[in-house]
Amino acid sequence: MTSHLLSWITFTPLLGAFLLLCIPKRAHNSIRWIALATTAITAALVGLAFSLFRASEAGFQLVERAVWIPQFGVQYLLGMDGISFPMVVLTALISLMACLGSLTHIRVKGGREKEYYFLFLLLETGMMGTFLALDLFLFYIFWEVVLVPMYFLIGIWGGPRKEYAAIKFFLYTLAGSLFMLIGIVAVYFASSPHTFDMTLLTTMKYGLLFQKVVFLAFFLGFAIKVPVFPFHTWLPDAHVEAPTPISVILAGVLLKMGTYGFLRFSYPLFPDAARWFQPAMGVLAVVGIIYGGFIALAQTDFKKMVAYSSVSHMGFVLLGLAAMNADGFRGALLQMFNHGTITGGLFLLVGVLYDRAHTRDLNDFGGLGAKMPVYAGILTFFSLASLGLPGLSGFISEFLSLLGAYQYSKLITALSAIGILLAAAYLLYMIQRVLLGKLNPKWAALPDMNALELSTLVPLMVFIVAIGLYPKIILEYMIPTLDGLLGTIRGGI
Amino acid sequence: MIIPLPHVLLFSLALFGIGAYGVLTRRNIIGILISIELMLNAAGINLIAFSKTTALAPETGQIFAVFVIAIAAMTATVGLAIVLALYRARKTVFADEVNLLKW
Amino acid sequence: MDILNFGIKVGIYALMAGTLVLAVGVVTLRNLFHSALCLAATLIGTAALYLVFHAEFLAAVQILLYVGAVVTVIIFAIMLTEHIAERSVAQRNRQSLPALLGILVLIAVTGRILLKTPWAVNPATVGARVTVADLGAALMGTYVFPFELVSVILIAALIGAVIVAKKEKSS
Amino acid sequence: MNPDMIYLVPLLPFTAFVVNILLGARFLKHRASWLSIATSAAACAIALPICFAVFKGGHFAGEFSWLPVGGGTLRFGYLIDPLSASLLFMVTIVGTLIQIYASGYMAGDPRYSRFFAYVSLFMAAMLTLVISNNFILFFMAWEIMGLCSYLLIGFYFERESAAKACFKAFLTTRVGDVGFLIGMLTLFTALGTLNFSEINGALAHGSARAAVPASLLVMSALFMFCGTVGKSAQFPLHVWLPDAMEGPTPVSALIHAATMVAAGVFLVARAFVIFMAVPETMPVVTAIGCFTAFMAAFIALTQTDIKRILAYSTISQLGYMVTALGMQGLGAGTFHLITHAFFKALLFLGAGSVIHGTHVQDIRQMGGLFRKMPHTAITFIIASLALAGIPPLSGFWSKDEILLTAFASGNIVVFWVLTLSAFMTAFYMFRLVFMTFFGKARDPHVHAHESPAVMTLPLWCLAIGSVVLGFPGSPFMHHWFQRFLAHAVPHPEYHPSAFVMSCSVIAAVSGIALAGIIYLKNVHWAEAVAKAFRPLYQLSLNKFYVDEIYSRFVIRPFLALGRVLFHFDATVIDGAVNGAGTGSMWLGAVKNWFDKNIVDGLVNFVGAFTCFLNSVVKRLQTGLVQNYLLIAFLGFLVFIIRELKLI
Repeated sequence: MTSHLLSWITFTPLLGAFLLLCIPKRAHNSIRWIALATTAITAALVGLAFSLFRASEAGFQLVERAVWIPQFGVQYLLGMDGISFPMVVLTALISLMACLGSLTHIRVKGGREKEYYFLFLLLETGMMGTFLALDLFLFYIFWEVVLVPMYFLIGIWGGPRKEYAAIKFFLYTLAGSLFMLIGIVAVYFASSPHTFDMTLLTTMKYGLLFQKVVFLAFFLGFAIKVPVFPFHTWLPDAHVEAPTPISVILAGVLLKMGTYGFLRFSYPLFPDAARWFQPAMGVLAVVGIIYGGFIALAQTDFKKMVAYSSVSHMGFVLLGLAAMNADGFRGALLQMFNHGTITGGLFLLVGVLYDRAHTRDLNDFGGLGAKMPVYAGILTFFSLASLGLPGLSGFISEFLSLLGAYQYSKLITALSAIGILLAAAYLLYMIQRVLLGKLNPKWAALPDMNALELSTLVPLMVFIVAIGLYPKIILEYMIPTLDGLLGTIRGGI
Repeated sequence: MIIPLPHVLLFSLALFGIGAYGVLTRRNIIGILISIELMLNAAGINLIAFSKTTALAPETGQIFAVFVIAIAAMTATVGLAIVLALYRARKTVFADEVNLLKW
Repeated sequence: MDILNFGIKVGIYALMAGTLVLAVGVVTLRNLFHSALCLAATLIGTAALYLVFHAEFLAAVQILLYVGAVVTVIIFAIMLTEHIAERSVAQRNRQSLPALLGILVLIAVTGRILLKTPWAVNPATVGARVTVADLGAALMGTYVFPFELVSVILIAALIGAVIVAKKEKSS
Repeated sequence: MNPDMIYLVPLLPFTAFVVNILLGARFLKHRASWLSIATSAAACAIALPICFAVFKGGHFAGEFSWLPVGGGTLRFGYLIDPLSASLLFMVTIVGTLIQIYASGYMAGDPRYSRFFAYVSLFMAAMLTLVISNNFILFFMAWEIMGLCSYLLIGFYFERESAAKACFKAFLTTRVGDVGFLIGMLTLFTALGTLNFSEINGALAHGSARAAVPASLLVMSALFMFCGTVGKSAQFPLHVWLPDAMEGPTPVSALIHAATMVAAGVFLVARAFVIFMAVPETMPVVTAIGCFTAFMAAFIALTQTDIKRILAYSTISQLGYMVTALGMQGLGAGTFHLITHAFFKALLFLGAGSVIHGTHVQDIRQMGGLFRKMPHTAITFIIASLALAGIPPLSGFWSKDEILLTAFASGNIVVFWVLTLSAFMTAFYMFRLVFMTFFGKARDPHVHAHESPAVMTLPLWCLAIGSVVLGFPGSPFMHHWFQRFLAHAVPHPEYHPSAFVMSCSVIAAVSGIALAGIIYLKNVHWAEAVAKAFRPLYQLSLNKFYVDEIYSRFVIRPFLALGRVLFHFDATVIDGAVNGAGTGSMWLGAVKNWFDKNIVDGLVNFVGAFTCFLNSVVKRLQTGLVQNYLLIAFLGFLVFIIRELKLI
């Protein structure tokens, strides 16, 4: 099993999905248990990978290689390094939590559980594959595999405007990935011998103009996924309409695929272009941070507020990437992980409230702190983590991003710091409207959180506190690879 | 043979023609069935006539005439069952009122 | 002898003519009950013709089966549906003229062929007498397969008729 | 004694926090306070020997690796030097006393255990801040204190005013914190370290200092000072502190008087070497501190809420400290910080006792409480005298030190402004005292009673502290405290001046006398003055209109900007996306028309022609079985006629 561990991690959800197809539609309990067990087994396999992964090494580990389409040099090539490892852990964790969250939520939404969990598990395979694939062709396939189940998950189980949101999400992302496909093909033909193999492609050099053009093509694909400022409008719609567990996946994992793409492909393949685009990325990052923050401030819809806060927080990832130094990269990668846990948790909390009150209008709540003390405590916890309270994980990554960015540009950093202020403003404003003040008598009968809901949030909280208090536990897995990447980029000077 | 074979054949031909005319013109399905019986009889007469004159084995024609009678009985029973079913469903026994099978 | 022969011949021709007249009545009478009666008479006429050809067994079968069973069934059916077949209702459809013309052409054409064809009459056959025993041996011997087939078809027809005619469960 | 034991000092209250927040509501209930007090007392017991060791000249430090940054790592640890020892001493004692008091004050509150959980977390954070050896840990603790402040101000969150106040407090201090963060980043960029001793090492000597770009240092010093402005409620970020009085009174005493707000001053003291390295930043500090001291005292003159008066008084006194630090008076500022912590905590606790006894907060409803609440009244008056600066109470010595610093360093304007503020301080404090404890009871509905011993005992303890703590810095002990601090950071010292002392005493006494005349003899001068100087009176009453200015020029524009950007997002950016969609749809429509009319037309023609043929041919399809039979029959006839060549 360990010799093909990464394949197992990638395809265990798919096996579970096919197993689900053999279960009768009405056997709801079996369906739920199989889905849950599959995500749990996948998480356990990731745990096994954790024990095998050697933190101090920079290169790819647990590599699997097989010839797939020899005519085009396409390989089945999986591997894990310090960049993909946190993302795989995050995917397993968030998937497990989202699956737990689905247990009640999808039942409430009224059935079709078999289809739901089938698509859910298919999605997990896609995400795992995206983070593990080292062959550009394979990567593109997994990237697109993610898209389809997501479309259906939003379009079938979503809110009132689900069709619009699903189509928008699909078209947006597809448009981006087409540019990426062009980029991939361009890289293939520019390499000699023609190959899609990442381990070989990074050793090759391309002309600056070629780099710029292809970097831009990749950038469009990734930037839409992140989303970077002008390409972000799919995000609020998709988030608001998607069912809670899918919002969690969307925010927790899918957004990271974009920034992961930057680290995995754009930077090592086109280091010169990356430096050329550095100012632009910095500016986009800071615009995203401030812009997202301001818009989040104006929201009255709880979920939309969290969605726009994602735009702002992902800006910090981009900021760290734009810094192109050790601190920036560490901050960016850590922020990717932390944003997944924190915003995932926030979406789960929105879902908890929505399941009870059937509204997300912030102005409609008030005084829930007295009625639901556990919920209030956990919501405050996640909000504080999101606004970057020291001692919780969000602070570390934002600090590292800012520290990195400061060495690149003082102005950009100072402006980004306004984003921290805005985060505090919109999150506390939310808390004030939801938890504090007089209790709206409408909500006098709301029950507090149950054990299942707690079980989806407590593991995330453990990660948040652990990383917040002692970030080395996860940073030491990232640092060798990131330093190696930095060496690659600098080597091009 | 007391009378020449062609005369018998002409008789059966006439009987067949009369039956065919009935099949083509009777509105009542039972009438059509009756006419079919006539046509089958004509066939039986032919068989007998040939078995008495031109056949190599004299009993062949008679045996097939027996078969024809059996078939005729079946035709009558099944046909009449259909008529009854039709009558129950459509309250009619007229063939030209059963025209669902058209454009 | 000639006179006797002549007389028999005249009788046979008269029988054939009468049978034809009755047959015409079968297809033209307005009252279906009458035409059924005519059919019975026609069938008896045919049976008589069978006797002329020395097919006594067949004549008996004709009368027993046809006249006794089939015609009875037909009369039952007529009675069950009678109030439809009223006098006032037209009993013939609008294609009687083309049908008549067509049939006359058929008779003319086929009759001409019949008359022109040099029939090879087998004298041995003409002289042979077929007994009921011969028929039974042939049925159980040479023709056992068609015989069994017919019996199966008869059973199928019987079951089919019952199913088709059976009253549907009130739906 | 192992100095690493110092880690336990913040860890013990933190344990209390964890236990209380998880188990308190269900299992501990009213026993929650015991745990908090016990851990706090234990921290005190561990900290005090270490403090005394430092007072005798000791110096402790220790650290461990925490966060990998750049090429190296950030190391966390503790640093117990004279500065932190002084604060450690003050925080553990005052904190423990206030918690004892709170166990009585909060008795019967439905969220009793939650209160003590928050207070324990605060204690843990404050103690971490005090003993931390670098700016990152300092900042983390600083932010967690802000969180505790937020949670405790909003403790009675069912009240709209409390909900608004905690939001305002957190956000306002956060503005300063962002500045602090940027300052820290700048400092790290300039020096490559955030460790206090390493910063001292880098900046203490001229040669090393010359290697560091001065512009970065100026930037870092000023940005860090933003943190102080926010946390210590200096102008223009002082607006949150008066509103913070929505919290329970022990919290006001602990967080918003004695410790957390003093952390801002402590930050300047910690970063003193940086300010000293770039002295051009000092006037900014002085100006802000001095203006705050004056403005807050001026506002306090007209306030009527007992806690708000004390809040403005706190702002004013913090202004004194900041001013002192701005004039390089590290000793004076820190000295005032310590003494102020004791008597201001005492004042708040006394006010809490009054509120607890009377259930009102407006001093116009009080009066004649001296008889009914003697312990509270006596300790309150002691603290007021200390604050007003009456010798030989502690406040006199520390305030005198600040005035001396101003006078001797040549900042004459500052000196006179501060003296005027001292006069106003004495006046508003005794206005408060006289209206509350003397005269006749003004509101017959108020039935006052003395608070229980668990509350009055801490009052007396703090009163003793308020009396005696001035002596270590007084000439009687040869300014031991100032010299003690000078061990850590060298800074100028001045000889005592009789002129300064007499000015200070005259200001205090005249302020008290004026208050006595107006509020004991009921002379209606106050109204006359208010009428004569109406604009000034309005200015004071409306707190310099700072809140209104913020509301109009900061908050509303921000919210409006948010809405405008949201609109922009929905119409322009999303509109562009939807426009692209609509464009393709339009293109689709054109193509659709072509398809429908040209391409489809051809297809449709074929179809229509077929239909036409059909309409002709279909007539054969009568559905009449006899019809078909006839046709078949006729066809058969034709066939045989043709086949037999009959025609």
